[in-house]
Amino acid sequence: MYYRRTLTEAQINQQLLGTVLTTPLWWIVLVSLLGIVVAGAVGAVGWMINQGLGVTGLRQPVFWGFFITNFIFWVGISHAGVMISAILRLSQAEWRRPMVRAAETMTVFALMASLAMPLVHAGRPWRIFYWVFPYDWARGIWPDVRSPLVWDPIAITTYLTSSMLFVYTALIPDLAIIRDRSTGWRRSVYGALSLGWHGNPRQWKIQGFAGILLSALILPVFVSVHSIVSWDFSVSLVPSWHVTIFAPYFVIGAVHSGVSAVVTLMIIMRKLYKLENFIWEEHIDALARLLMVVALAWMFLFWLDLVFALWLREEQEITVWMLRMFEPPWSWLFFLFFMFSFVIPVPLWMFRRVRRSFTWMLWTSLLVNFGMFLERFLIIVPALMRKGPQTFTYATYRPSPVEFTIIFGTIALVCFLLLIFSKFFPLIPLWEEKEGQLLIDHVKVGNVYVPALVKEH
Amino acid sequence: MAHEEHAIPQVPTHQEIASDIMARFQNVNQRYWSWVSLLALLFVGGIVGFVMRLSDGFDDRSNWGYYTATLSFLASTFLAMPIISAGLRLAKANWRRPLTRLTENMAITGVLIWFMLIPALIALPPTEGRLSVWFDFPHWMAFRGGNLMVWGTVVLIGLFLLWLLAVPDLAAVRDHMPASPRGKLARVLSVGWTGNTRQWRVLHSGALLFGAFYLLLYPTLQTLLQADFQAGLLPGMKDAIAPATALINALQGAVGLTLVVMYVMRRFGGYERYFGIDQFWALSKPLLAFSLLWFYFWWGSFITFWYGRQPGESELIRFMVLDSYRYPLMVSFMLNFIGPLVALVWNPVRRSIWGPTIVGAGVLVGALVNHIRWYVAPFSVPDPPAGEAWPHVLPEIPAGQLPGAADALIVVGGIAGAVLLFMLINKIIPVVSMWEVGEGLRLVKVRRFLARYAMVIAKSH
Amino acid sequence: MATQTKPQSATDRSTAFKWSMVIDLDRCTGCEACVVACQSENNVPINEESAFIEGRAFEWIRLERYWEGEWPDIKARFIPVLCQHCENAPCEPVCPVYATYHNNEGLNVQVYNRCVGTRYCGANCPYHARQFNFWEPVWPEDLRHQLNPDVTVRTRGVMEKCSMCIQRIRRATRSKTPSDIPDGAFNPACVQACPTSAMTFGNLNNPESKVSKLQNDERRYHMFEHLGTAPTTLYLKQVDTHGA
Amino acid sequence: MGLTRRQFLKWAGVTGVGAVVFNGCRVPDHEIQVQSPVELPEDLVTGRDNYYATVAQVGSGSEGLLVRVMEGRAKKVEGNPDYPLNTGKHHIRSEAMLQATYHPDRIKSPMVRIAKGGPFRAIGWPDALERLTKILGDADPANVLLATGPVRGKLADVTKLFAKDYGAQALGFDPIDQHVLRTAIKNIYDQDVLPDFDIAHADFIMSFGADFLGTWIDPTHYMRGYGEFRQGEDRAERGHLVHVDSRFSVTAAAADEWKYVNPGTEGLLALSMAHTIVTEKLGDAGAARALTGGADNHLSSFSADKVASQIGMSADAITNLAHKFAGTRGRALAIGGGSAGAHTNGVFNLTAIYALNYLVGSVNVPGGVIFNPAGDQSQITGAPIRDWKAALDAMRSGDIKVLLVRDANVVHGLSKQLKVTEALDKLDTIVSFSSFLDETTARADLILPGHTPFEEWGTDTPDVGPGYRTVAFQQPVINRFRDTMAFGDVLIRTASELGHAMPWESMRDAVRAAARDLHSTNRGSVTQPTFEEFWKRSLERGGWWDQGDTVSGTPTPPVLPRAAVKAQIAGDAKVFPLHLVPFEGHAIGTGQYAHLPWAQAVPDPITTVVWTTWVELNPKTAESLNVKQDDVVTLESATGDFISVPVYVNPATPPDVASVPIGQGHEQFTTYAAGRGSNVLDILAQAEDSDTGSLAWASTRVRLTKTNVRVGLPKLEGIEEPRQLPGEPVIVVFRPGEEDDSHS
Ligand SMILES: Nc1nc2c(c(=O)[nH]1)N[C@H]1C(S)=C(S)[C@@H](COP(=O)(O)OP(=O)(O)OC[C@H]3O[C@@H](n4cnc5c(=O)[nH]c(N)nc54)[C@H](O)[C@@H]3O)O[C@H]1N2
Ligand code: SF4
Ligand code: SF4
Ligand code: SF4
Ligand code: SF4
Repeated sequence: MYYRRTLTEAQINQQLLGTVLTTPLWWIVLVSLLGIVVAGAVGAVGWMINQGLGVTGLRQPVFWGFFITNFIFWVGISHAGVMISAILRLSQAEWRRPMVRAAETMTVFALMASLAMPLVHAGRPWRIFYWVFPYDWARGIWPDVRSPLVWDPIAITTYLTSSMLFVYTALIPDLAIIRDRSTGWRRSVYGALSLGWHGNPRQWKIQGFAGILLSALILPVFVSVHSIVSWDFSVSLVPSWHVTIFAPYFVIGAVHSGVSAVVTLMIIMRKLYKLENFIWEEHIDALARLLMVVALAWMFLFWLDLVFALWLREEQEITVWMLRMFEPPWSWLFFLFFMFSFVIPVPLWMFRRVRRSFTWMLWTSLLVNFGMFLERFLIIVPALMRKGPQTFTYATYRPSPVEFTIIFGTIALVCFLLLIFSKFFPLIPLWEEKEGQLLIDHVKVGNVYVPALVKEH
Repeated sequence: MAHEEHAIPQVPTHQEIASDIMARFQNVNQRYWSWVSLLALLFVGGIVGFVMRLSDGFDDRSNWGYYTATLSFLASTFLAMPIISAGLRLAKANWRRPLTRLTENMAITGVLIWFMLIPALIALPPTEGRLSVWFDFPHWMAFRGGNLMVWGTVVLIGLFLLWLLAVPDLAAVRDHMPASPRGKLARVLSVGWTGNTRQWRVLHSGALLFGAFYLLLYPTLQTLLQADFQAGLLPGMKDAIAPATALINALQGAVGLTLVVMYVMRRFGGYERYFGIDQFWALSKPLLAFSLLWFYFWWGSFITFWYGRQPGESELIRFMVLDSYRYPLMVSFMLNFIGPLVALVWNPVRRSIWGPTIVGAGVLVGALVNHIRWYVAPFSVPDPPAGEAWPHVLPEIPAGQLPGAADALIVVGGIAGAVLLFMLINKIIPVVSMWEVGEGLRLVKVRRFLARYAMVIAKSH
Repeated sequence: MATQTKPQSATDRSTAFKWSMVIDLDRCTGCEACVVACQSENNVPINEESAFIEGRAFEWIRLERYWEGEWPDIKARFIPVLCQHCENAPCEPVCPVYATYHNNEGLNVQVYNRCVGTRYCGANCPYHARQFNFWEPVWPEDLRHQLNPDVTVRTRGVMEKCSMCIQRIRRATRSKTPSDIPDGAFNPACVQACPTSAMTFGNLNNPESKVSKLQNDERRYHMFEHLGTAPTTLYLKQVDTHGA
Repeated sequence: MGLTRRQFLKWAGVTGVGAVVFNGCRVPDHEIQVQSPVELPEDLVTGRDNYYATVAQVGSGSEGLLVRVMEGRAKKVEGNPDYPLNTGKHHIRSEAMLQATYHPDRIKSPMVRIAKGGPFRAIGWPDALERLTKILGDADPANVLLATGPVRGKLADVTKLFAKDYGAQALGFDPIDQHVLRTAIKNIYDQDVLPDFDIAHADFIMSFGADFLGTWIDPTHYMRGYGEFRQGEDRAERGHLVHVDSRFSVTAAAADEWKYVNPGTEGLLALSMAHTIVTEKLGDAGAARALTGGADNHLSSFSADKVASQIGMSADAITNLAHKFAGTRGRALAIGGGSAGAHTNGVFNLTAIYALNYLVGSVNVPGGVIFNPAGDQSQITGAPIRDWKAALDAMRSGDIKVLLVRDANVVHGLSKQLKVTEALDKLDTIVSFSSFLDETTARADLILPGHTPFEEWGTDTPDVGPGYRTVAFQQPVINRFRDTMAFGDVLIRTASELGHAMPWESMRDAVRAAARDLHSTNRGSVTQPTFEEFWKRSLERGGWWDQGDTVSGTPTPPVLPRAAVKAQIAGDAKVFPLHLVPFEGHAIGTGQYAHLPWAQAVPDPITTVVWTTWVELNPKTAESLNVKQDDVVTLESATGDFISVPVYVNPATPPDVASVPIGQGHEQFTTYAAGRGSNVLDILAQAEDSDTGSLAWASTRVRLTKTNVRVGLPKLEGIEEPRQLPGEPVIVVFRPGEEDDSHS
């Protein structure tokens, strides 16, 4: 139980700064391997820009494919950060402490990966500024604010900026600790970054306030981001996209995949960085409970989506769903999606043994994200394949090796950046851990000690 | 932490609490009876209104719009109340303890609501040729039977929870006032409760299990309500988010109602000790969240329709948003979204008794208006000529419908009836749970924290 | 939403013209003269065999063939499909850069040098009217001599589609008033080529034009009317007197 | 090697990281140019253009064209609205002719081969002409064969005169010739030129095997009529079309009723209908008497009961058709040709079909068959296969030593079975005047490349005229694009070098001479006081025509045969279960347009397949043979020859038919045609129509064997068989008398 592990501040410093102050061999190997994959993907992007989008599997009418899938996938993952940090912070969930930093950082990197996707997806990415910024002052033509594709960059860059602020604000006390433990140029860099932090009460108060304020401000952004992404679809006329439920459905789905990704990340981190003293079964258990609630809500919305999609009995809507659910290979993907992101993990999580097993949780959380990638894919592609009643133009889509390379590249990129990050900053906030140690207590109820939280009265 | 109190906080004992609650429970005064009589009068008025409607028959469905709106308002506020206690219990929120019973007692209104459902179902056209979640289920009774069953199950689970969670307190009533009729009734209802470990275990797991059931079934009820009574009657209404919006609206209404009831109990019942700032403050947060979600869901559906610009969608926007039901929408927009947002973003407002209460009352009015918009509008859409399928586009946009005298009687009477039932049950089962509050006291300890004292509240798992 | 307006004055361009096409499916034989005429007029890239195998063939106007029935009681039905120049065009509001917009003559216009190639418009066009340059379009050097200098040659990464031969409209209407332009004085390439005269083009704001009169034909219909896109292109139903 | 910045970027692009640096972060340099924001399609300012009228001979069709020319380049082909046959419309093939002119693989100058089989070497025109004169001067004219594609107008005169004066034999070549049709028309109507059909004013059309809306004779002209036949503004009622064919062609698709009959029994069906009409006295009594020689039982062997099973139609259906044809629908018209004439009994079939028009009084009247005046008709038509077999024998025996060839691609257009290349190899010299290196030209020793139609002078007297005298003028709309010379001019020059000068100095001169004749009539569409003005005006109009110059009167019909001539189908039905029905490619024809990308890339209307050869099979047949779409199968005929083609499962193909388009299977003929598909002509049994010796190209049976190869058939339609969704039809059909099923 909680009281098993009480660490001194010195122990906390020592164990959490280990990654920053030393460079193990596995880190170098891993970073190099991931770097190669990323370089491969960058090459693929270059090749694609050089040759044209013909190198993808896209074709009329499947104008959107893997890139947009991947875009939504990463935006989804990015929802973990805020879910864990902001919501759990606001609701004062104690168990958030070891995961906030990693989750927020993952959010930032996932957002970067997702932002890259619409860019490489565009026919003329070098004209991105025409898209995001007003580009022709002489004629006064501005981007068309009616287009969700204009809302997207605004929402995502806002989210990215605020997430980075979020990470940075929470990093300051830890930066000061590193500053105090390093010498030479590192000392000056960390010194500059830590903005003269000395941990006096005024600084703590401002830092705490900033955390709460940012949490509250970021929440609407958090909801808006995936809602806007969902409106890319629902404002269209494409059958099965043009549905009102997409915004909450996407957001909750994003939380599902994002929190699962946090689980995966925590378990891997724990193993790689030997963080057994900080990441406990209880944490994973709490995440799994959260996931169960999220997954149930998500399934409710999915069910509503399906029922109301079919109930108008519109030919085209039914055609799309039939393709999605009953025609191979889509039916296979649908089956996998459904099994992986719901049917297998959720019942398993009902068992305390599973929730508290790092192995089980690693695999189930990975399953969820694999399933959620398929979910996005199945939302996009079959709908475009059966977009309208013109059966004459029905077509299919098979992603090309270039697209696969780029998708794997984004996965490698996020891992790569996380590893690099961990080299310079602790993945678990030291001050959060210390604060947690302070606030924890136990109440004796009958014969057992129940962990308790100090109520700020 | 900003608290300036340096004294050691006092934790009351279980005994203190129990006797205080019991005393209030036993006291049935004049004011109580006058309220009950007034409500009974209004309820009878409602029945008169209902009989007036009955005499017009069911051929013209538009007569039944306000009736259905009342029904759905009750189902969406009173029936959603047990969700608050079940949800908070699942989330192990300790501040819930004083207010769970209040919400559970509301489940008694389910009896009235279920009976009210029957005429509303009769007013619905058969499913043939019309959009319906029952699809082509062969028998025309499908959605009627189905609805009665789902609603009935929800009501029964609510009543069961009400009873189950009241058993220890009923036992206390039994032991306290064995001679009175209420005590005798309590004897029957407390089914030999002695408070042994096994009984407690059954009670706890039963509460969790059936609470979870309620949580799962209630959205189904809202889905049916939206599908059968709203979307199914509106040509072109393809709005998957509607049940979720209705659910949010219901939860919002339930929180609003809880706040208002807590306020009334404080003001007129002397329950200040139980319904304190903690409860108001804590409830104002979900209230704000539900208000934001209310707008978010509404907007999600509006923007989709607006962009779709398909004939069916444009006509519906005109009908429900821009034209016929413009004013009801504006009212509920103000009361269910703008008002709560503007008021509750401020911590001082949230951390007050009056703030959340006023917002909660506004939310209740907004929810009523919203339900009128939601259900009166579709009921005023005429059936297509016999034998023809329902169109996918509104053939014409019906005008907004104002309530007649009978409608007004029904709305007021319906609500009065529900409140009446609540007032009556409060005198059978104490409105504050003695055992749950008492249990909470055991989880609290006072500890020195830094330079002060702090309460430490345990969270078991 | 665009609304139909009548010309206020003969010189007011914004209301003088509203171009429309009417296609009589009962005349069309599926010969595809229109298809090649459009390719030639509008510098539509040559569709190599690979373009068809990849499913990326360019046809601003294409002939769709539908089967009805089984042998021997079988019918093949043809429909020329081009941009419908929807008044309520779903392709327009989704474009982030205004590369596709509605002009004041009722046309859905595509500006190639603005397009960044998001393909959103294409995903949202219910008629599959839009074609995307997945590859850089190439013509052998000699064949470039044939290219129409009035029409931009597109580059890789941009969307294109039927422009209603806007270059012809410009040429024919430049510094002219509507009264100077008799009905049928000029036609888009496809209309001009169509051997059966299945296609008619003209100005809807001229009540005397053929297209205006055909708007009331008993065989009139718009493709996918239920979508509410309000196409300007009108079809006349094919007549089936099967076995009569 | 001077790496430009642009190339550098390309290289950077393929080398990974560099790509992002140069192509991603920075913009490729051609993008740096600031594009004028004012350059909206709205504001485009364009240059000056000119339109020149000319004419194109598209197979048997004749299309008056206006070509838009800017800065000396032909930009667009448009129909000439004045020209009586196509009245402003035009065929894909006319349009695609632009690509012939600017074709990258066009022969760019005269070429000579030093040694047989060696490479070509470019030479100048004086040298080339000198070599030609020498070859012809040295040769015995009797050993020279001048082979051309079908030629009309002044060029035909020049060619014929050249051959006559020089003493060589001239032979026209067309893989599918129209001799059977010409003979039938001669037999039944006593006309030397093909008649016109007044489709626009007919009320009921019965067509046998003639894909007149697709590829037969002059589709653009017929489609002009068809549009009016359906929805003409002055029509009381929509016309009704019945099409009898062994393949589901474009015409079959357009027809109200499509009837499949056993291949080769079309004539039998016509006579059976005639029998019903005559015996039931439904038609013109006088015509009936003439056709039967007055004998009541003359046609009795064709009574519906007797022939129904042979035809593959029920007796009721036959009499029903006869009733409709002779019935109350107004003017009825029978048209026959195509596969109906491509049998060993072709002339019998077509004669019988056209005889039907007599019975309903539709001969030389509005809405019926309209005769064309013979007047200016001058043409070299494709010779029957019988003549070509003889010519090949003569090559082999050494009776022909020199072959002059212009657009007569015998290597591709004659079956492999005739061993054409072997015969050509026996020749001393081959001289080609073609503009492209087709298979025959590739075997030439000397090439004097000709102009394309937009670069040369000529006239056209349409094969099927509009019913009155018509002469079209062909003028160069641009200067020659390559170092070529008009075939006619080469002949005129060479003739004078050889010492028998023609009356004209050039083709232009010849055309002017023809114009002078027309001017002197002082009537018709262009009349001018002076010749120069006449010349200018008629060039502007694209020709001259005289609506007053028509053929009048109705000939007396001949007596019909008493007994049927049966079609001989090659191959035992047990071994070769499928009828092979070849058909002309929609745009590439029998292969003469296969080098034009537009013609190749325009989807076949029925199957939407492009760029290749395929075999159409009924879904049931395909299933029974265990083949699917995209499976490659071999088709083998009784001759033992076979081709490999992918399957297109076509729900409209009759179950015992395999139909294959003609036109692909080129080994040469530019990069666009070479190595594509297969040549179905190679497996046709070389049977002939018994009367004319024309190729009976529809009289072969085949068997089909599945191979293990699958290909992606290039086609426009998507991955599913397009059938309309019941709720949301793309094509709404109006069924008079039924409830309106549109959703408006
Ligand atoms: N150094 C220098 N530069 C100058 C000028 C100068 O005086 N000195 N003058 C400037 C001026 S005023 C001008 S107008 C420009 C002219 O500049 P250009 O437009 O380059 O003119 P040219 O080089 O005379 O001809 C262009 C090409 O057109 C080809 N051509 C000839 N006839 C035809 C035809 O019928 N159709 C087509 N499509 N092509 C044809 C010719 O073979 C030649 O290759 O140069 C400008 N640049
Ligand atoms: S047909 Fe398609 S491209 Fe054309 S205006 Fe309509 S939506 Fe846009
Ligand atoms: S592809 Fe071009 S025109 Fe279409 S939405 Fe994107 S930027 Fe606009
Ligand atoms: S109107 Fe012009 S651009 Fe449009 S399909 Fe016809 S020819 Fe092509
Ligand atoms: S040219 Fe005319 S008849 Fe031919 S396919 Fe096009 S629309 Fe139909």
